[in-house]
Amino acid sequence: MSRLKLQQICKYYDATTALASGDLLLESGEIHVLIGANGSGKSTLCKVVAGSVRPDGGLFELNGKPVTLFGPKAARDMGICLFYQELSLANSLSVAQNINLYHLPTHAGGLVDEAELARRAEHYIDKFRKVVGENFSADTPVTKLRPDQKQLVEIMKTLASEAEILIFDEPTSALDRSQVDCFFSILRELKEEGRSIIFISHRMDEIFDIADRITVIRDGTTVSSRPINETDQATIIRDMIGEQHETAAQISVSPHDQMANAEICLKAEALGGTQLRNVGFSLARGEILGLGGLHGQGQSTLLRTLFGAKRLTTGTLELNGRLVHPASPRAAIKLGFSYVSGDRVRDGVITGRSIMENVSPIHFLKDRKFLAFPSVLSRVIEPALASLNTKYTSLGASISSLSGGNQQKVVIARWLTNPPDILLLDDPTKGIDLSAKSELFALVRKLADEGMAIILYSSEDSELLAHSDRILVFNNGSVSRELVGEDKTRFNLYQAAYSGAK
Amino acid sequence: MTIMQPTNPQDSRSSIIVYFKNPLLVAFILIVLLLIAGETLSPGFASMEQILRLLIVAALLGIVAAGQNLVILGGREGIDLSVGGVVSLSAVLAGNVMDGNNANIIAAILVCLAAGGLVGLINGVGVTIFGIPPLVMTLGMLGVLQGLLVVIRQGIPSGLAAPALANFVSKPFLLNLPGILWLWIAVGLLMAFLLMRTSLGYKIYAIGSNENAAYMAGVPVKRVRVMLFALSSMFAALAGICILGYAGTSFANVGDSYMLSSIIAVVLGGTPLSGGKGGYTGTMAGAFLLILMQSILTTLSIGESGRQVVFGITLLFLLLFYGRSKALRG
Amino acid sequence: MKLKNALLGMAVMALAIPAAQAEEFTIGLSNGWVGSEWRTQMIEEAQAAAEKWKEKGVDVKVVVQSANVDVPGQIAHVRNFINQGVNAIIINPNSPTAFDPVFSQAKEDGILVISTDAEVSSQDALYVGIDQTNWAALSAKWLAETLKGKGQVVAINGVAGHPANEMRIAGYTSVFNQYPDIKVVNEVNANWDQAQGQQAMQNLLATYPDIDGVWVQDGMAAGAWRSLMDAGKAGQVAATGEIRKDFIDLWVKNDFNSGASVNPPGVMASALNVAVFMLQGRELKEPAAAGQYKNALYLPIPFINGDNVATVAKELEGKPGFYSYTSSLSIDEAEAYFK
Amino acid sequence: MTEAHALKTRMATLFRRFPFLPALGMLLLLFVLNGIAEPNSMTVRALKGVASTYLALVFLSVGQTFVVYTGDIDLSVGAILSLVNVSIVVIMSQLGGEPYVVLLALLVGILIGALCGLVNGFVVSGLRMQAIVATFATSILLSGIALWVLPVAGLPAPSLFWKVYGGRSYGIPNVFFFAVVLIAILAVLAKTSMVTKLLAVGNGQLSAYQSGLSVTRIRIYGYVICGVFAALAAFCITGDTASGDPLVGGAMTLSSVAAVVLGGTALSGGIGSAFGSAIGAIIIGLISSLVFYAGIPSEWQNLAQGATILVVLMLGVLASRRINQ
Repeated sequence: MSRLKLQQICKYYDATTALASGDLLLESGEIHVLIGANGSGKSTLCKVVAGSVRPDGGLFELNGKPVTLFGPKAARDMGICLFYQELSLANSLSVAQNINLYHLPTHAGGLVDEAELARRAEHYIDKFRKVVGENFSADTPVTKLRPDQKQLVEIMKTLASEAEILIFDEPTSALDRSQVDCFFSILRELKEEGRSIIFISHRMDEIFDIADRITVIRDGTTVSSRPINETDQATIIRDMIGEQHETAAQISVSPHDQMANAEICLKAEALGGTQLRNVGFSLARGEILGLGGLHGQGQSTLLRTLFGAKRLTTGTLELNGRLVHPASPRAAIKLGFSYVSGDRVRDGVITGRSIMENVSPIHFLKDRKFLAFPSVLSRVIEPALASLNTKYTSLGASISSLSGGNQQKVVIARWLTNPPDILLLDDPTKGIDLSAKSELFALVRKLADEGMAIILYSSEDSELLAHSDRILVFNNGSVSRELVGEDKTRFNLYQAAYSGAK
Repeated sequence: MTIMQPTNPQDSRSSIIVYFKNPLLVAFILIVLLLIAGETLSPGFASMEQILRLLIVAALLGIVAAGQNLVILGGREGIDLSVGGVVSLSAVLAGNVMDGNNANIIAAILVCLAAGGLVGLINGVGVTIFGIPPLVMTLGMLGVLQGLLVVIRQGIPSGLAAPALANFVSKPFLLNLPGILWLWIAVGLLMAFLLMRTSLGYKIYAIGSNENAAYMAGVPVKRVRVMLFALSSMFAALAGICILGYAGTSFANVGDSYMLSSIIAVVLGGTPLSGGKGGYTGTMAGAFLLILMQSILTTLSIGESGRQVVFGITLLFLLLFYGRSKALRG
Repeated sequence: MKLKNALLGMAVMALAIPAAQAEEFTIGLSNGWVGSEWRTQMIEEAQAAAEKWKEKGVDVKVVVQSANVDVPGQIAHVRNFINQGVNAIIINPNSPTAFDPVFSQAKEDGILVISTDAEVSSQDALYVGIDQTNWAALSAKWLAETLKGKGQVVAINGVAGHPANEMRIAGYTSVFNQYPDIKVVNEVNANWDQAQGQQAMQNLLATYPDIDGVWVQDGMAAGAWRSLMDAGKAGQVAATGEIRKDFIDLWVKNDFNSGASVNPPGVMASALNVAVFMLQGRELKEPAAAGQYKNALYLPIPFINGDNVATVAKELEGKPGFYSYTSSLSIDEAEAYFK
Repeated sequence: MTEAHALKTRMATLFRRFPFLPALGMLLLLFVLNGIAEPNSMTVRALKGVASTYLALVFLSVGQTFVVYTGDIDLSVGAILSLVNVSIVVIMSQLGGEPYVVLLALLVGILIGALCGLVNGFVVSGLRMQAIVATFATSILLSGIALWVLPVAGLPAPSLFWKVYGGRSYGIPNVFFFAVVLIAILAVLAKTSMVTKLLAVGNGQLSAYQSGLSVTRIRIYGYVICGVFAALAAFCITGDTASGDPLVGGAMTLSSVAAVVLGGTALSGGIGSAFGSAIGAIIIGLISSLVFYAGIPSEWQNLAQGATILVVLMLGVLASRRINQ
């Protein structure tokens, strides 16, 4: 008898199907990886299990008995706890309060037992003591933590549930290698204790590191479920993308040696700011400059600084031989910069508004348009969307009706209405399915070939190696090594990233 | 995180409900129902003249609500509690400048719009540059405006509306409709054009929906928001001038009742207080709905406590249809 | 303590020095609502009245607290005056009963408390002003007589639950009850807001197209008349009026069939004059014992109707439009109330 | 350099633990200014006056805070206050002023407050209406009921009631005891798990819900606590005014919101302190006294008061932002 059995779970939102037929069998003492392209329904399935999404149909059995959940609280009481991809932390509360939020220890009369609160919190913090980093203690408010620390707190909070079924929806996206290793060793311990774990990640290496079983979901339907030793990467990818996308594998890039004598368009010297130290580089037209290294070493900060969203305190920036100092994204855009973030919800998508409204802002700004007639706008917008192979029903449709990959395409199309000189890509494929990824990189290469200068940061090393002409390896806010030509290997990248890491 | 699927089992059941989720339609249905109810309770209520007179009153509220609508659309808890104060300030200023003389109308309009714009500018700067929550900033501004009114009224003569203004508001102007209704229609067209056919409108919705994404797409978020507050106060000032025409004279507490009713008109019109969606057509319907409701209550002989109880319950009932937040469980 | 000493000192001075020497009193004026010009005028007239005392050799110093406050806020006004050690407090109160405890405190400190415009229940205070019930009764009587005791009447009132409003309702109700053929078909509230009064009238006209009379108070009357004019009924309906110059001018110009009891903003000035005599130690001829709280000294209520409206209009010439027709007890008139 | 840094960190921790410190500073400053402008305003008697006048607003603002913790707002607190005020006065006048009747009336008052809070919580949280408009609607409803209970202001409260409120025990004014009791209640309440949960909901409803908290119920609790405090505020008002008035609370609602902001509580929820709101309420009172004591001419008093409150509100928001950044 399986611990958890899901059959033909479905969930609809108005006209869209989030989940068509989700099946899952979860055993005791198992780490069960759930994988699928973005928008395939993994998260929805997890939320159904954790009670935060109400299914529209299907069978849900816990320990052989059918159950109906009335919310996350009911799920918790039945021993199910979910790590939320978007985190579920109360920012102004302390780490300890967050870890214990569901079961606040109290004295008689409802007063919080501070000592017990701290003791319980320390128990879980201890498990990660070596990797939590600086400025982290039980009474630190969550708002003061770094993204990776927040993610760790969410992990601790999930562990503190001591639930029998633990679900982790992309728990490692902000973590570095050492943090992931620490987390994985804890997961293995939990497995030994007989807990059941569902784990979602887009990182193949992680998946093969931890999984006992892999279930693939495509278009809201479970398509396969195999023990780890009966499958391989190629099989999984085939299952994920279906038959029609046979070619969507990794692209190898021809070396661009001609870059050496190409026209330099951006030159940075001794850039400094919060999380940036003495960064210098030059960028040529038609070049894709990769930023590598462990997560959170200043790559994203550099891109946001160039784009004017973060303050540059020292250093000079020369654009086409002219000193510039972009003080805001608006100023940067006028100078010819553009920026695409992997965090679409925060930086990219204008939530709930139409596709047309999402594509038009840059056109308005650069062409100094005041009037906005849909017929005129669509002449600008449609080609941009078409060049990205974006799938949409109409320009007036809400962007929220699109899948993550298509949403990202819409955001990129925004820039293509008035092509920029420099494209800053800040982990642009985060949470995007494989076929969209390959389309996106093909486009990026095409843009580079047309003369655009591109800086690419990716949290996936293989992407970086495959698609950039040159890689700057970041370490603690500064560039520790530049990898060009034959040096540009996974070995060198790892060596530069890890050896310099503190 | 969802995929499109043209056909699914939900399609057939949802069509009627989708219609009822359209606040504009709900508002119009309610308006018709209320008119029928009014006519039943007191014959003559739904006569053309009475509807016209109610429309005039609704227009006054509607013009104030236009500005309120913009501020609310801009999101980030956008709300303007100072509109009532601006209405009073503008009515009093307009009365003083006009002094019952047609020749001074243009000057009065300019003075009022400038004063309103200035107030809105200060609101906007407080909200954007200093980061004061709009509710707090505009609440504080309301207190300042009330004080300012007392100062302004020291020894300044008159306060009469110019005859042309009074006629414009209440006498038939064109096609048997009073000028104020034409003004309201113009405001409606202007708002529709602004929101749907200009880049500024796109920017307003953008900052209301996802401010950070708008900022990263080069939208001058602060400038737009300051503009919204300035526009809000200017619309309130415009309404103040019209109210002077409606009442014939200016008086200090003329704007008091517009503070919360303008917000309710916006909400009844289907623009949620969270911003980023909705529009002015609904607000126009919402304004009329609110005036209609109050008017029916006035004519009921049930005593003031009864009227308030009925009004409160009706309002709660109407709010059931509008802008309720989504359930936490998806 | 300080105050008692001061009073004692003053008494000694009054005995020792001939009357020509300046007496000195500090009087606190409290007003809890600034929403209408009537209130501003009330304060200004009181201040002017204080100036007049200089000619009589009495130095009356006036301190004013006038702001939009809630009831606790106005109680704080009184406490501030007590702390400052004023000789008398004249208040236009936001509540009839809420000030009982604080007034008794003032009295303990030997401070004279007079309320005006709205009566207070405190036995430690005195009311000097018009009788709001009678004020309403006068205009109701005018309306009933104008209608020859027969017809449909609607009433537009101020804020429901407000004491002055309720007294006025009692006033007109008692009058209309004497005329069996006068029917009050509806009573609505327009919160003393002119625009709301105008809207209310408009709604009433739609519902009761054949009303004969309107009983309406204060600024709302101007609004109601505006609606009557818009509906073309100004000639057919008799309605009570109000006392601002704007309206009086309109009245004269359009020859309204109107009558208005005057609630003069000068009441506070009258109260001030009475207060100074009392501070001088003079005694009232008849102790103030009128009204429901038996502490009122009622002032005469002027009445404006078709006969004298032209005279009133002439008197108001050159005043701002929001200026209310006023009257107050002069110092000599006030003295007539004293032994 | 490091010492300065350590000091800064210590200060930051201090401010985070006691977010009302800036408000407290402002309060002391206002006391000093009032004292300079009018020395008599610093006597025990004058301070008793301040306490008994503003204790009602203090309670009301404290109540409002518990709703604001979750990011909601209650525009009906003034109406609840009025309703409780008239209800208890009517009960006491119907049944006589004996001590047990007074106690009964107080009990009923608390129940009414809690019930009003429940209604608000139900419409805002249960029916998911927008707090600003929904509580405005309930405020109209509740005012209507208050008018029905007591159609006109003026019913006196039994003497026992206001004599206790205005009296002294052991030579110390009773209001000071009430204030101390309030501070004790706030200190205890701040330690309850309920406040942590309210704050968690204020930080993000979805997050709190996903963490397994009963968000709907917690928000309703916030409104109920607020209603109970509004009832306590009504007792203070009844004690200070010794009468019933169906309109007494109307003007106090917005003041309570201002007081909450002055006290360093964010209207967006998730952060703040009820004690700060109590201070904020007194700040509002002291500003209007100061405007008078400073001798500002009457026609300028409103402007001076309005402008000062605006500036102080802005300073309050900026200060609390610095603390929490």
